[in-house]
Amino acid sequence: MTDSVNMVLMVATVLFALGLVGVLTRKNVVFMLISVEIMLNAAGMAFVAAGSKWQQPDGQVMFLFILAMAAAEVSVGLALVLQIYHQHKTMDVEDLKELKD
Amino acid sequence: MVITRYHPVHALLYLAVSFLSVGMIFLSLGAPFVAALEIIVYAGAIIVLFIFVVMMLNLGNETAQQEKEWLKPKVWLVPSALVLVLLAEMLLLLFSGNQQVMQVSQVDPRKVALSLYGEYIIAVELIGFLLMAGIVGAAHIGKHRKPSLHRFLQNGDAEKERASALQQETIPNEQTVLHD
Amino acid sequence: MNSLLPYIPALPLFGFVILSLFGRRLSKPVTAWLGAGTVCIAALITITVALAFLQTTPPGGAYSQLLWSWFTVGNLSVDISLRVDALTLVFIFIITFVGALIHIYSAFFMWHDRDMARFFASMNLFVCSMLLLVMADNLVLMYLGWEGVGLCSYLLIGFWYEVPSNSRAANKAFLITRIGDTALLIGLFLLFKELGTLNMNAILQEAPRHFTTGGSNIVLITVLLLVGGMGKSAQIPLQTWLPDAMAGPSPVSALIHAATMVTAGVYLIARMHGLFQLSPVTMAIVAIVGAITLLVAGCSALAQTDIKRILAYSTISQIGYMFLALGVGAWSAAVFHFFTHAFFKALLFLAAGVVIEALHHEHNIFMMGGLRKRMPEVFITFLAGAAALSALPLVSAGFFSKDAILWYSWSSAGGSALLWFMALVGAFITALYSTRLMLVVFWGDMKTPVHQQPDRGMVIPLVILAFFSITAGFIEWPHNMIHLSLFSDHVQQVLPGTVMKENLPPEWLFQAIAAVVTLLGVYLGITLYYGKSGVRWQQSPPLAATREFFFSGWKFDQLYNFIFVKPFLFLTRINKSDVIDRMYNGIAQASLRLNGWFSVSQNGSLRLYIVGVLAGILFIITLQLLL
Amino acid sequence: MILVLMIGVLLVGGLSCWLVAQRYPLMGRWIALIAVIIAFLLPVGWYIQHAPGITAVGKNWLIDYQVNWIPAFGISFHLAMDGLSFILILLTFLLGALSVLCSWNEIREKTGFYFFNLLWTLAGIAGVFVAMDLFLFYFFWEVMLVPMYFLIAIWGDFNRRYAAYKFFIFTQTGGLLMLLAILALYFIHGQQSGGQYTFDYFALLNTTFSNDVTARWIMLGFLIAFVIKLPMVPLHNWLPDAHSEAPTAGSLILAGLLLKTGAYGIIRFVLPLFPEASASIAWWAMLLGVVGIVYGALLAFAQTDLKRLIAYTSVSHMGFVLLGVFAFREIALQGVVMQLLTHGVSTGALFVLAGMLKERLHTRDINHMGGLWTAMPHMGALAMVFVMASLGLPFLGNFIAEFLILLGAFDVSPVLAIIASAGLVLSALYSLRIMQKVFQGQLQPISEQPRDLSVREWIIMACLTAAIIFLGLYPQPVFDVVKGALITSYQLPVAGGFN
Repeated sequence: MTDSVNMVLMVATVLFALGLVGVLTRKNVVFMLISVEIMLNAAGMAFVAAGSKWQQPDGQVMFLFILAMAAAEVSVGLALVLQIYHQHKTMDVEDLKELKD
Repeated sequence: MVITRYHPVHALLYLAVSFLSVGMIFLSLGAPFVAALEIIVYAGAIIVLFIFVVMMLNLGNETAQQEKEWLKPKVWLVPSALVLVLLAEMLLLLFSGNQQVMQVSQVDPRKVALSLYGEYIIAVELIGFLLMAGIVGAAHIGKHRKPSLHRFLQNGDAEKERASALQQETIPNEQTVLHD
Repeated sequence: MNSLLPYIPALPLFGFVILSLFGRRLSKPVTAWLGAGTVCIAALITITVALAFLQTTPPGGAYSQLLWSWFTVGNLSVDISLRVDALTLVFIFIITFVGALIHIYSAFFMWHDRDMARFFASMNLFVCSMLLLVMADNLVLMYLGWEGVGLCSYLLIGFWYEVPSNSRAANKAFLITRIGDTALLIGLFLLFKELGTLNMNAILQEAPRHFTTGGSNIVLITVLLLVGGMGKSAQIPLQTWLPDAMAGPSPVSALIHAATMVTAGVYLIARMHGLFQLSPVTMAIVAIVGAITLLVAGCSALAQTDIKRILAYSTISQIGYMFLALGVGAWSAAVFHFFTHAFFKALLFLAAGVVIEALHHEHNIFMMGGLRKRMPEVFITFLAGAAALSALPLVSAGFFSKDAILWYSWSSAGGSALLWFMALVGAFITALYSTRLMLVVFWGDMKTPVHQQPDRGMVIPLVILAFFSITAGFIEWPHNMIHLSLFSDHVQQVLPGTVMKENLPPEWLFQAIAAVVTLLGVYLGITLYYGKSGVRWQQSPPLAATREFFFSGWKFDQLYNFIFVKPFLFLTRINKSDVIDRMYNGIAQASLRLNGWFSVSQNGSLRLYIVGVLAGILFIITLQLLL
Repeated sequence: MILVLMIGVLLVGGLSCWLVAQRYPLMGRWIALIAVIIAFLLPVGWYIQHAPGITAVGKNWLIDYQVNWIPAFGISFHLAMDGLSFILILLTFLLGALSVLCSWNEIREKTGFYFFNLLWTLAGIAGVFVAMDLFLFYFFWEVMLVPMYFLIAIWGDFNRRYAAYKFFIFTQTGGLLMLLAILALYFIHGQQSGGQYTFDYFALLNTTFSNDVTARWIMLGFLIAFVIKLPMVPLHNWLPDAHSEAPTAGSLILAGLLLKTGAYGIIRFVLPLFPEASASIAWWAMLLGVVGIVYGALLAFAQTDLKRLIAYTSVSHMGFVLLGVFAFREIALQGVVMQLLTHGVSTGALFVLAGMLKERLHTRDINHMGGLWTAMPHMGALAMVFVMASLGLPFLGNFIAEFLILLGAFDVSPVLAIIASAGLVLSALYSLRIMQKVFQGQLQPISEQPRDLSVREWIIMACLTAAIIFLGLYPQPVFDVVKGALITSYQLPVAGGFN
């Protein structure tokens, strides 16, 4: 268990990067949400690792917060996905450029 | 694997696997409480939520087909390269620090709970609000409003409907003409 | 007596205020009584003051009355205060007396005009301004009158504003005099800077102590004052407004030419004689300007066909004589010529007004003719006026004053043979065009029928003026004849005497030459214009070209049009929409374009945003790594 | 206290106009009129009571009222009035009352909101004239700006949006520069006095600058804000658009009052706060003033839009103000104050006349007018009075103003004064053009004959005419009242050494 913190951090980094790739490359909103989940997970992992490194509970507290936030985010996000699908019959973000005037 | 699947259900299954392994890592870091939460909330609740949605929207092979079209190298190459650079930089940062060996020790739930309701009490309350708002918001947004569309789209739709109605009217006419 | 002074300008002012406020509600007789009456009463008061003045000269040589302090700022203190000394007395007498006659005449002349109230309001204001001009005891108050006169001339020249050319003429008059006024104003600034006061008496007392004779400052000041005077008195090169000013009704022309506006320049120079004496250069300029003007205007008068334009050019020419006299230092002669000129020029304009009215507003003298029999009163009075204008020896007032000027233009210290010769030629030309005018209008065949005879009320002022045109000269005889010098004695309480040269030829020689030249001019006029001969004479080509040149007033209008008006109009037209505005519009457009560029990035593509965020993170981390 | 009441009446009046007009649209104007008249009577009544004390020597500040506002930042609610403020306040309420009168029938929609904006603008202007705390000053500066923007943007003419934006952007730019300068001054003074941070005018007067460059930059911050308002060429471009597009009352307030705040600011703040710095740029400022005189006159002559023409004459007349202020002579400064008053009255009157013409003929193009004297002799005569005032005829106030300014400036720089005098000839050119094009000539064939003045319009014009003639014939009271207030503005720079 010598280098495990660093190893964990490395894994978290990789996981974050993968999530980012997912967000960037996928067009489907559902897949993007999934990727965001992965990124949040990676962040949480980094927190826990750091917390364990300094033997503080704060890391885990932060993870709890992230967890709660992720739950809220997913619920709202998915509700939005539902509505979008009902209204536009598509999941493609490129078709949803309503912000553009 | 999660991000490369075309089929949403497959992706979700891989996501579950990912969550489980993250949970294992937590356990190995000496955070059993968090590991448990990870598995319960993420692998349990959130995945289920996703699956519900996928089912409700009936995303199946059709979507997979669509995804396959979208996921061309042209599309993902540039972002992936960027992310790769980012990854490299982050790893560089990670390893540029001093590599001292740390003893991983257990942080038990009691400590977490004490800190949670001690110094972070305000944050907890805020998170409570957030969750509350999330629930209400999701319930509100998720309500199945039928035709309340954006006004721009409404017009477009109305026109489309009118047009299709016209078509439907004209076609029988033609047919009758042909019949005659 | 002092307490009577304010009433002289206040009465016409009162008339103006009442007429301009209630003019439309008043009936015509009331309007006429109010308009003419106020000026008549002012004239009576003036005569009272004048008699008192002549009996016992007031202490200090002047009546003065402080009305109120106008403003006191810093070291500048200006009062509204009136002062009447011997010089002013001559002017206010002419202004009110001739002004009153003109007003009486106008009451009948303008009877049928629907804007009679406006007419009388402007006339009263005119008289009031002119009175303020000459009665002011400081230059700022004088400037007030000075500008007021300009305003009234504008109002009256453009009285029949419906005709565009009339309002153009009014604008021209105002603008050209305004140029002179501005020069005058700058002169005042310079005076104030040098002397620290604008009170006339103080200036005249201070000036010799402060300035050295011929110093550059005093030359500059006097030249500026002179330009102011040239503007109002229509001297070259600012003379072009006066012939066009004939657009107003005839009484207005009479008022402008005889009693008021154009003599303002003469008054200014005579009043500021102390300054001019310190600057011989300016005196010479005054004399030369006067001499050139009298010749140029006289030649132009020869060629005109409009009866009023002939008279207008003759006015310019006569004022030229006054300037000449001022320039050679013959102060009292100049004022005396103003005195006589006022009578006969007012007479001529009023008579011309009658003629024009009688002939259905016909202005062209060649369309008149034969009026001698049909309008005898007008003929006789006009004859008296023309005689005075051409200075027929001994029988006319013009002779005495013009003769004095001719004599001084040679004999005074500032005079010279050239000036005398120019003045002599001018006298010849004057006689010539006066004769031409008389013969063409009153002799020959009648070309336009007379459609109405003048009112009694219009003839009476004519007769009075004719009487004075003949007799006004008798109060001042040349030295070598009866040696009666009532006028110059009076005026020389204020004005210095003329400095003479030594070893002069006898004075009678000059008088004889002047008389002969004048008679020659009359004779030539008779030979040329009596009967049909004049018409033939005018047809020859070289003369026709000259005539055309004279007719257009030596092309001054065209010249100014080319030098000033056209470039100015061009300049304003190209810059109508303000160049500087372009600059700001440029800024606005640049920001719009920038907005365009940036708004491309805001296209709602979520993934593009994320890439942006990513790029930002990358940038920051790279920076950190590198540093 | 009377100052607070005065501004308060306007603010409350404005609000109640808005509220009442929701229910009774015609009540708004009565409330507005009454509010302005009360505000007008307050200082007048005060003056009558205290008139003997004012001429007493050495008492420059007639009223002084101060309460703490935000003590933590050294901000106080400090109103004070001296002769200069008093005169300008009187002008403000006179023109304010007239502006209410001339929008009596012109404004037909949203009357409540209109009068609300009008009164708040007036309150802002009055506040600017009496605020002696720089923060408060800035506050009022903005208060007068925003309602004015609405006045132009909502009730303006065809091109109103453009004009309103332009007006707002220009003046706001200046305002922000001023804010920066105020803050800079605040901090410099605070450091000098050892932590006594304050926005109070009288305290800031004691600020000394160790560094000339700093002083000059701060001074420029103030100056630019003020000369944009004034306006000075080449920062004048908002003015023709704003003036010509605004409703009549808006033009009246813009020309008569808003421009005066710029001049007031220069006299009150720039000169006393930065005597050396402003003396060092005096020549350039005078030059720009002269350029403004000539340039404005040239442009005015070229215009065919009547209101635009009058607007450019404002540019020309305000050039005189700049020239006079930076001449640093008592005569010139007195002339400037006079010019502020008379320009407010005469140009305001011309705008009112233009508004009346537009109401009757539905055009502002002078090529479509002509011969109106026949139809409207009274209006023609009044127009003549004010056109003559605008070209500086003696009898009328403008002459005295311009005469004194030029006289003062001549002492400093004869060349500039002479060029400025040429502006008098140019002013005759454009002024007479108004008369010639609008009132003289043949009456255009119009279907209905335009009416002459109504009683309401007579009241407006009679007030203005009386004011301008009074100022022309007996200006001494103004000079006496203002005299004490100006001493600080022209005495310091002389010590500072102006060449």
